[in-house]
Amino acid sequence: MALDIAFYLILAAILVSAFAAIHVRGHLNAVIILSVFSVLTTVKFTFLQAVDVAMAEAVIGAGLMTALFVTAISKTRKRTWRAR
Amino acid sequence: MMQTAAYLTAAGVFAIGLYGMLTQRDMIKICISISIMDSSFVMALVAAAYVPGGAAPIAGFEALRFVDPLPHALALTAIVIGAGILAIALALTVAVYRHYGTTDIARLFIATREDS
Amino acid sequence: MNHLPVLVVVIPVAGAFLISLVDTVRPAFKSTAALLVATAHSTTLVAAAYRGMTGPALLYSVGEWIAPVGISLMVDSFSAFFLLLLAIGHLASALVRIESGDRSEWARKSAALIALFFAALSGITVTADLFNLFIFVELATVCSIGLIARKRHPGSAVAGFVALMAATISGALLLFAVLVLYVATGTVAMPLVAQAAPDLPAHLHGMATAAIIVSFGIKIGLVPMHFWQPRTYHAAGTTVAAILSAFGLKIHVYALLRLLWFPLQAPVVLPGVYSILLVMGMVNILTGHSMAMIERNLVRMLAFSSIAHVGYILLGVAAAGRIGGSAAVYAVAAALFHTGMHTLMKSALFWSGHRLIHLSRSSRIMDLGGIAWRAPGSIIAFSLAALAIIGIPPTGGFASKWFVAMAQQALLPVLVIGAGTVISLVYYGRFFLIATRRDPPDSFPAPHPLSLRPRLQTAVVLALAVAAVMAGTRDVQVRSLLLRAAEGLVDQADFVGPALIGRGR
Amino acid sequence: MESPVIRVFLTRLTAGFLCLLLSLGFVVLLLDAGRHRAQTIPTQMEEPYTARSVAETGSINVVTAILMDYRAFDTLGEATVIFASVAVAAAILGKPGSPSNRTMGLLSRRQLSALLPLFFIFPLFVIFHGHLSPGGGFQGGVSLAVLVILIHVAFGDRFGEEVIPHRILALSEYGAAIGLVGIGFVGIFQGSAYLANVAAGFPRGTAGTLASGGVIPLLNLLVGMKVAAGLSSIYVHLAGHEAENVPEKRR
Repeated sequence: MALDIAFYLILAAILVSAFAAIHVRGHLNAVIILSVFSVLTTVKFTFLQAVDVAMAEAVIGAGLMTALFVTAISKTRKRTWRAR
Repeated sequence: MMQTAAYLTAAGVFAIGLYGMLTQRDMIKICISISIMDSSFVMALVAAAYVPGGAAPIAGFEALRFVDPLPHALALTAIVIGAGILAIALALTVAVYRHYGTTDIARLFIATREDS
Repeated sequence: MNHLPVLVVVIPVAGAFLISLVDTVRPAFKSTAALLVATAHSTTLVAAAYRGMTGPALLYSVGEWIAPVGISLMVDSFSAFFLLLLAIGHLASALVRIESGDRSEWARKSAALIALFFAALSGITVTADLFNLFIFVELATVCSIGLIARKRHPGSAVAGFVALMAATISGALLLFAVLVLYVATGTVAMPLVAQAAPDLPAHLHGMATAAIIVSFGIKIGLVPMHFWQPRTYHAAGTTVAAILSAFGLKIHVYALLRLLWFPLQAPVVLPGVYSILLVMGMVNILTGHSMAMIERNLVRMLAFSSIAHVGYILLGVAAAGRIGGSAAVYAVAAALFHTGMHTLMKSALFWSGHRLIHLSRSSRIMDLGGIAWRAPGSIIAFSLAALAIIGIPPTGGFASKWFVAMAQQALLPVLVIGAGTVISLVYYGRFFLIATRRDPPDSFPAPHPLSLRPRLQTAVVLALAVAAVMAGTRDVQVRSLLLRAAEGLVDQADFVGPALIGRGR
Repeated sequence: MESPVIRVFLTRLTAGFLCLLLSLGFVVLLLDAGRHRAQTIPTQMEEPYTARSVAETGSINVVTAILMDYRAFDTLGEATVIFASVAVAAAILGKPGSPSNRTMGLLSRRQLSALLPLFFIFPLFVIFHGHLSPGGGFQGGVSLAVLVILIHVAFGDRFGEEVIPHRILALSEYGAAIGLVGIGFVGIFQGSAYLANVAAGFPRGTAGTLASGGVIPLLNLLVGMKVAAGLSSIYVHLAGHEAENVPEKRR
């Protein structure tokens, strides 16, 4: 039963983090929230017995996509840090 | 019950992603929305596969029932395809910023109208 | 087992990998490799189409796993017709795209991307599995975005992004339809879904159909969803726009028809959908032609004309769905005839337009004044194709429009077709008059330094245009081919039968 | 009366409402579809795969059996999508330019260089045990790509370019892709179908051991290599993209 409650809490957290990822100000914040969203999704998938999908979501959503997003964001900002 | 809740979450996530894609003007934010929308379909596939009391589809487990493995395979494929498309979207964003110095899609429409 | 159905997909995929490898190791041989791959693929396509046209439907189980667990591929006479179009397309676009000396990253990748694009289109045509169809649709999307968004042209990245957004929504709807059908029937194999489709609850069936129509409607430019197409074609440039419009669009039309008739069983279960398609077809014709008339840019004009001609195809299809029975075969044959004709005409128009635009370095119609005297071969091809696409009597374009009009039961669609013909006469005629103006401006700008091979290109374009014209006079030979293809769509026994035999395993 | 703020707010409200309505419709449809299936198909028939995959393919992980054997053609298509998106990203962004030399701090670099060999154990395990435990070529390949990105981020792009040159990445991607397509032809030459596994004479082995599942481990390895090389070269293109000619005024 406690497991069920945890599952529903995670579902709520997924919705909240998805909403926040779109509405939060600042690109980097949004991407960090997006990776939190991915991690929560991973946990949800393990609850639903989808272990392979959970692993893929963890690696792609939280790992690879975050890296690509951060790189893209660093390329689309005005050159403050690039003055090397 | 768990399945219904999972479907509802997937639908909510899909609504948020679609809403973001339609209303955001910033290309990075649109990319984020696309990513969220993609994962909503993965969630729906996984929810469709769920069987109450089913075990993960690994034949080594001793269980009476297993969850349906086919949607898991489809979901994996969908995740990877989504990642590929998202990478292209990011590449396009970076290329656009290089030429126009902005990632605001409404401004870009105005800027590219002069070309035609 | 006959391996042609899978070779049709695998050969260009392997070819694309090989082209990339050759390009990295020995860049000089890239064009040769691309041409070889195109020739091999076209040969395979023609062989598969021949088998599909003459014999019973070819069924192929990848990995020897039959329908419920594995993926089946199928070639019947209907898909054989589209395989023929693809055979023309891959060879012609490889010939047109032989370049001299462009070393940019886009030019390096485009040969592999074109091969992959045609691989994806062949995959869409042969697959008999819903999820596999989704994968190939996405592959086609990725390749087309790569072809659109080239580096030289800054606006094209924006157009590519818009196309990507449209494609995302379209892909989401297709995936949703596949998901609903899977949850409802427990399978993604088309033959088994087709078996279960008549028993589906009406609202499930209707919503899955609607999702599929909207999804492919975005791809083929049904009118409320066409917003991204002219911008995209303009940004893509004429060479790529020809590939997207003449071949990519047709295969998505094929996928829509195949899904409506075969897994969804729409003529039996949901005949009302064809009335909607009829209205959409008429709206497409009127909108496309009138937008093309007020357009001042050659490429965008041709893009809007494509939108209009999707309407003609839909009119034929809608008539087929509404009549049913043996008369439906004639209506589908008319729609297929127009599909084939539009493929020839539009690729000829775009590719001959390429030479004109290349010479004057502008795609505005006003800047093309007097250009005809500098590229006589191209303007002859352009005019021939334009005559066909307007529908002047002896040409193939006239014959196909005539058959589509004959298939209609009501007067209104016929009137719309007539109005469309008049409007297109106006705008193509106007372009012709401007292009052949007697007083060309004193100095054209110097042509773009990176040049395709003009003679080869003109020859290809002339061949396509002459084929489009001649098809009207070779009526008898063409008709038997088209009727055989249309039977493949309407009598699905051909398609369902072999798939169900293997089911017991 | 109508200020633009209110108008924007109302538009967004309508859009949000429509999206919500659409997605709720989706839920209703999916639930109805599930109910329909429960009525028409007996529950025993629901899982064609779980009961037979060990006997037919020798793979304990049923999802891997589906991905790499029953529906291997999907996997080929998916690997091709990755290949195409790498090509597209390269076409859009151009050749990777001069690599930057920004690195992490000295302390984290020291720690990473000690730990990095350990990090490679996980993806390799996932790839080689794809038919035995959760995971497979895709997951392992992506985590390898993430490790390559980590090397680039931690030790600077120049170092990353020296350790794993971009040309090698591209070549190994093409090689793995050609291998993936080529393995399919073994089935044809053995008189079976394309991408056939046991039917083409690959040894099934004892289920549960590392060398089982016929061609599945090999496919896992090739897919992993292909995905790792492809995704990390997307990163290299994205990171090496030069942003120098951004116009100053046009924002």
